[in-house]
Formats: sequence, C-alpha cells, structure tokens
Amino acid sequence: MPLTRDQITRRAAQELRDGFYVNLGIGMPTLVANHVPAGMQVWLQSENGLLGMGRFPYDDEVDADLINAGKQTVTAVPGASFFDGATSFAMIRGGHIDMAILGAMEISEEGDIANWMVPGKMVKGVGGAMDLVAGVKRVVVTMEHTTKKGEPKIIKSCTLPLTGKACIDMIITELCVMHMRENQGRRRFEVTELAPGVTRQDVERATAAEIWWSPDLKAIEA
Amino acid sequence: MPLTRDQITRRAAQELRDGFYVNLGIGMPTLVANHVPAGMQVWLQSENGLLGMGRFPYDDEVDADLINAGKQTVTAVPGASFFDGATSFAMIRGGHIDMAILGAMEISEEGDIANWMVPGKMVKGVGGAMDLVAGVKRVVVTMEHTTKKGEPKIIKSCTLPLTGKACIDMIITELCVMHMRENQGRRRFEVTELAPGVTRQDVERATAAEIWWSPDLKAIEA
Amino acid sequence: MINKVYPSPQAALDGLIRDGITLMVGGFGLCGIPEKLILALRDSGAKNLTAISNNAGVDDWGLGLLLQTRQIRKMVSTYVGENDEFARQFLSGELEIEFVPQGTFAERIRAGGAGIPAFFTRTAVGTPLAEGKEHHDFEGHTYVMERWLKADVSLVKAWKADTVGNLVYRKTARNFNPMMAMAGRVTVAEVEEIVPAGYIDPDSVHTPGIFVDRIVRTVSVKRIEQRTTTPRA
Amino acid sequence: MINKVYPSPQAALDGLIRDGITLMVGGFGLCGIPEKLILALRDSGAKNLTAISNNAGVDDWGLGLLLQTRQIRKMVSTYVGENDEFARQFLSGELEIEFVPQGTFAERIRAGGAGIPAFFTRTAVGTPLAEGKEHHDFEGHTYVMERWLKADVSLVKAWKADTVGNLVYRKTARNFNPMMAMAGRVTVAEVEEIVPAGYIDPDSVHTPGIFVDRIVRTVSVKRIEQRTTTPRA
Repeated sequence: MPLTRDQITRRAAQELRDGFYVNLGIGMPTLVANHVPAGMQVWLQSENGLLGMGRFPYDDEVDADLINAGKQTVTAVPGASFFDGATSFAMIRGGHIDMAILGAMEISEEGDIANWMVPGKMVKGVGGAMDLVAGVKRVVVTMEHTTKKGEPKIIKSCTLPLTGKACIDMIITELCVMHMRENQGRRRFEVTELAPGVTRQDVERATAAEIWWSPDLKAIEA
Repeated sequence: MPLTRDQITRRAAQELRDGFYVNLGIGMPTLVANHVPAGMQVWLQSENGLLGMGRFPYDDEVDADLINAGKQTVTAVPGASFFDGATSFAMIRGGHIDMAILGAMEISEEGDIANWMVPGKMVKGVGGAMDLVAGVKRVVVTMEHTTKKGEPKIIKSCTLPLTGKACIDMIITELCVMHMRENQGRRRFEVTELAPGVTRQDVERATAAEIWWSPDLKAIEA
Repeated sequence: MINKVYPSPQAALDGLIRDGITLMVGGFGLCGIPEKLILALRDSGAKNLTAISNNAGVDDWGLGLLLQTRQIRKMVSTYVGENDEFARQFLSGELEIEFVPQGTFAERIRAGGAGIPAFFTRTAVGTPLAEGKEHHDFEGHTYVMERWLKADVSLVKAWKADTVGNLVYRKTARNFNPMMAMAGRVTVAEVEEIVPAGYIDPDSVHTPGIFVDRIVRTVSVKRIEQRTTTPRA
Repeated sequence: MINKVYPSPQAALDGLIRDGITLMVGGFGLCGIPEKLILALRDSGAKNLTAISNNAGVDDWGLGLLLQTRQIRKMVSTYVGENDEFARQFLSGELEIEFVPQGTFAERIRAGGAGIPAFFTRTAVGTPLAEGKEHHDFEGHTYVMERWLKADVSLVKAWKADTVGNLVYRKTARNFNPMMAMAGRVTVAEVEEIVPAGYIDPDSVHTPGIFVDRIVRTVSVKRIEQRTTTPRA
C-alpha cells in the first residue's frame, strides 16, 4: 500500500540526526517536524531569519514579528537566534545547513529539480529554493511519485525551468525511497526501499527515468 | 613660519563637518581628534570594530577588550557601536565614511599614495590603509612636506610600492594646503593656502611634482 | 548637532522622493515593513518607481498600496504570490519584474552597501535566472556572477533607535532591513521607540548609526498574513 | 543530545589538529584572541601549519608562541609589526607570508563562510597586492577579484556562549571572530562564561550556534599591547 503523506514525512524524519540544522520547505516537508524522534535535538532554520523554530504559538503568544518562511506565526525554542537575510543565506549557501527537505514538480534522472514555475502560468517567484538546493549539504525531496493526472514526475530530463542542477540526493514518495548514486561517472537514483505491497513494476510504471535497483531492496518502515 | 604638527592637525580639523564619520590614521592624524570644534559631533571610526571612539580611559577604566586600530586602550562615547571586521570594512569600502585623515611617505602629482612599505626594509603589512584610500569619500593626508633628509615627498610618480592610485583629495603639510583638481582631464594638486611666512618658492623647492596655484591663494589659519 | 529624528513619516521623506527613483523597502511578507513610510510614499504621488523588496505586500497593505495607485514601474523581488493586483499588472505588462533567488537578493543588497560590485554564487547556475550572466569556474564548480543592488532611498523598519541612528530589530522583523539600510544613498528608518544616545548597549546594536540618515517613530499596525496557532490543550 | 561543551582547551582540540592544516585564529593584536586554545595548539606539537590571523601576536603571547616553536609555515595576515621572532623567520625565508589588506581579509573570510568563492573590490587596485589577479571593470571603475578563505579549523574567542553554541562577543574583542567562526570546517570557541540554552536573548546573538562546533570555558589573561590612559584631572 502506498504511503500516506504522514508516512512519507515520517520516513523523511528518519534521515535526521541529533544536532542537525535543517530547513523544511513549505507544504508536505513542514510535517517532518512532527516526527523528530524523542531525545533528538534538530534545529529548524527558517530562511527569513530564525534558527530554532518551534511550534505554532498559542493564541495569546501570537507575535506579528515572529513568522517563518511560509509567513506563518511561529515560536522560537530556547537557544534560538534571529539574524538578517544575508546571514541566513550565508548559512545556506555556505553549506552549514545539514539537510533541506523540499517538494518538487519534476526531478530528472541526474538529480536536477524543477519546483518554481510553470510556463504560461503566473510566476510567483523562486523565494529561497534555488539557494537551498545549491547550498545545503544534503537535499531530500518528499513528494507524490506522479502528478494529479498520474504522469511521472521523475523523468529523463526536466521539461519545466530548473531550480537547480544535479542537486537532489534522495527522494521519498508514496511508492519508494531513492538515493542518488554515482557509478563510473554516471549518476542515477537507486531505489533502496519499497512501500509495503508496492512492486518494482509499480515504481517503474510511475517513473519515466532510468533508475537503478539496490541489490539489497528493503521495505519502508514508517 | 612652517606649521607645527599641532597646527597641521588643527588645520585638518577645519575639514570636519557636523555629523561626519571619520577614520583617523595612526600617528599625526590621531591628533586631529583634539581639535574637533566645540558643539560639533564627529564620529570616529576605528576599523577594528568601533564607531564612536572616545578619549583614552582613566586608569581604572582600562579594558583590554576595548582598543583602537593602533591597539591603544580607548573608550566609547554614548551612541557608540561595536561590530565585526566585515561590517567595519563595509562602512569603509562602501563609501559610508565621510573622511579619512592619513599619513603618507610619498604622494604622486596625480594623487597616488605610498605609505606601507619600503623595499629592502622589513615589511610589516598594510593593515586597513588600502581599504581606506580606496573606499572613503574624501581622503586627506597630513604629513611633513619632505623626508627627514629634506627630500620631496610630493613627486611626479611614486617610487615606493603604492597603497592606492589617484585617491588623495587633499594634502596638509607644514608649508601649505593642496587640493586635487581636475582640469581638462588632467589631475594635479592646487595650492590654495600657504603657512604664514612661507613663500611660493619654498613650496616649489620642497615639491618635485607639477602643482597648480590657486588664483585666490590664502594664508593658513590654524 | 545633526538631528536625525523627524516628526512624521511625511517629514522624514521630505526632499527625497522623485519620479523614477529606486527604493529599497524592508520586510518579509508583511513582517518588518516600514508601513507608515510606505503610506507617505504613496501620498507623495511619485511615479515610475523601482521597488527592491522581497515581496509586494498584499492588495491593501504594504507595497500593494503603491501597486493600486500604479506608482511602481518595476519590482526586484524574490516572491510575489499574495497580491491579485500585482498579478493583473504583471500579466498585462504594465509592471516589470526581476525575480532574484532570495539568498542572491540578500547578498546583492549587502554587496551594494559594502562596495562590492559583483560576487559569485552557485545559486541559480543552470536555471533561467542565471542565463545571460557571466560564469566562472572555481575549484571544479561553476558559479554565476551577480551584481550589487543599490537604492536612491532605503525605507527600513526597526524596533528601537537611538537619536544618533543606531537600530535594533525585533525577532524576524529584522529580515532584509539591515542590508537595505547599508545600501541606500539615503536611509530612512521607521521605529517603534526612540531612546537617547547611550541607551542601547553598543554590543547589541544591529545597524550602526552611520547607515541611517533619518528616523521617525510611528505606531505600528503589524498585520499578520498567516495566523497559525496551536490550540491550548 | 550533542554536547558542544568541552572540559579543557586540550579536549576541545582533540582529533582536530594535524600537521599541515590551515587554521584561522581570531583577534586584533592581542585583543579577542583564543589565548588558551593557542597554548593547546602549541602543546599539540603540530607542524607546518598555515595560520590565517590578522596579526602574529607578540614574541611571548598569542601566535608568537607558535612562531617560537616554528610550528607555523605560512601566515595570511594584514599586519605583523610587533614580533621580533616573526621578523627573523620572515627575513630568513623560514616563514612564508601572504599580506592582505584588512578589509579584503575580513571579506575573504566572510566569503569563505558564506559560500562565495570570489568577489570584486577596488581595494589594492594598482598596488603590488593586486598584481597577477583578475581585474574587471564595473560602471567605469576597475576592481580586482579576490578569493574566499577557508580553514580546516577556526579558533575563536567570545565573551559568552550558551550550551548550543550561540556566541556573544564583548566590545572590540569581536573583530574577526564572527567571520572566522563561519569559515572553519570545524570551529572551536573559547569563552569566559557558558550559560544554558535560552539564557541569551535571541535578538542579541552575534554568532548563531550553527557556526560553532565546540566550546570551552577558560579564564582569560587579556594582555594589553598599548596601555594608553588619560590622567584624572
């Protein structure tokens, strides 16, 4: 059975390590914060200038001066810090953020990502996405394996304008987990885990890119 | 009679304006701080990370964490701020400092300056001098007109390695005041004021560069 | 002595605003925007403005107000999603927009304030936003050259100022305000409190007074775009 | 949970120091130097070190101690006047030095921390320090391209830390420490006080904990190079 969104983000949370500094994208990635294992300290960075983002505030704690990159009111945990945008992106561009978890519209078989514009539709801008995929040590994508119309999102090469080239390290979908591998100069995603009941054929049908299969294929535990 | 060092720096202080942000070099320029006109607020920047440098501390105020760029213990005035070196030189390089007053070993007739190394002698480094002459809005040099051996320091072109090219706006020596002027694409220093009793010939004898003479030559009041 | 404190937003902008100038306006969404200075800018009637600001406000607040009055000709922004009037003017071609990745946006503004005309970044390499720009390889990676951004006038929002222009920001209302204060030929700061010089700890100053020319105290509205809360158990 | 607090300078450097590595060491003169970490570095016996530091200490304090023991092969500095042993090794060719203008020095370190491999500055154009470097014209002026600086290990000095690595500096002891904290692959901070997380106002943090890997509390000596005073009237 394919994973739920909650299970996808639960699986993504297994990638976290104690003391990690992490940036979570808007939408599904935000949910990863709900699954940080107990006893583990993970520092959430919000690129508008906060390291140590906490839960949403209680009604009487709401502060217009304290928001996240999605413009939602949030809180700050003990040990948090505020800083300006130049410092925030020095953290991101300078490789200090251990992991970013983002959504995607398309991913190419070499790890390019497109997630900021659809030609012909109103372009709203790119925000911090290009900086995150270019700068963060490890970029993980959580997404549905196919579009709402059932078309593959993992494809030979992106048809949408890119957000970044060869920058995605891992993909987690409702069907499987894939890791970017390099072998003899070629880079492809290798499927390492399958959702319970999902078959190799299910993944191949939903994917329009060359992918590799791990000899040690496991079931996703999430 | 040629000016004393005190008079040179007193004349330099007349270039200050209310609200100016100023960086004073080590040595004679430091003395300019003693001549800020009463009622005028001048902010002294010390490039090691202090805006609003005050007098030397009383004995019981001495603080090893509060020094100026000459490594002397100083104080901070009300309204001062501390910052890091990148911010300090953003002020300097970004053109936010209104005036720098510096010493020089040689100045060329086009306003090049050399004040950091003598070939064959131990080179101690350049500190912030190259940044100051390249970035500050107006660079004023206070110096003796000639070397201790009586050789001109204002010369056709510098013989010593440069600190900066075409960056000096004004020179104040014991003999005269000179301003850089541009006329039909040529840049030369124009003598605008003479020290009391000093003649045009005195200045010309002590100078080995083409200079211009103001039609409105005045006596230095200092 | 120079007086940096002005009695009203109108007075604080007096003599600074002309048709066709470039402004930087602080804020992330509606958080940390110089709200009353934006109103005064609208009331100035100046046209053909270029606005460098992370976002474009909403229809009836922030820079959205200047879109309503068609005073803005061009925006340099990272994301502009929350504004119907923006979309209409953009799609009709009335409004020009330059999209910049947010980190590049922050760094270009800092560069403008710090006297750095260009720098290199990996951000946007291989994407449409790097097309037509100079590229350079360093240590086996390709980088794109990005240019500084500067403004005729920067409008910033801070929490507290002293009378000589030192600023302290509050929480995430800091965002792009400190860099913009550095990159304006003239910088005007809207603040919630003004204290005498010496009343801000010099170690806690966020923006030294050298970067701030004018200060005005206002009472902030602080609209919230996404009020999200946790229910009390 | 990750513990960033180490019991001694020796422990704080454990596993980090090897022959031939590049270190950044904070401080301006003897102000704001990580004095006990420098002693621990000396005691490590590591050789052929490259030290990126504004100055070289004095003969018997600061980095001067590592010159005495000839552990430094190369220095990247802006000014090194106060050190006889330095002069001797430099003139004899034992010690290599790269002089950098101080603003370029600060910016190159910041660039290293911020992921910017190169930037342009007018500083040093036309001087020996720009020779052999790429130049580029922007808006009618010539600029020189300067490269980032990074370190295997950065040793910084702060006043106060919390247990998760946030740092606050004191007065002009801040100097190059914040940028160096950003530019080290591993950053070790020597501090005068360590407080629990949450005890530093998040608006007043100078260096966010993300840039700091290890912290050690020491009792500072704080030697003064130029004790200058005003006599009490």
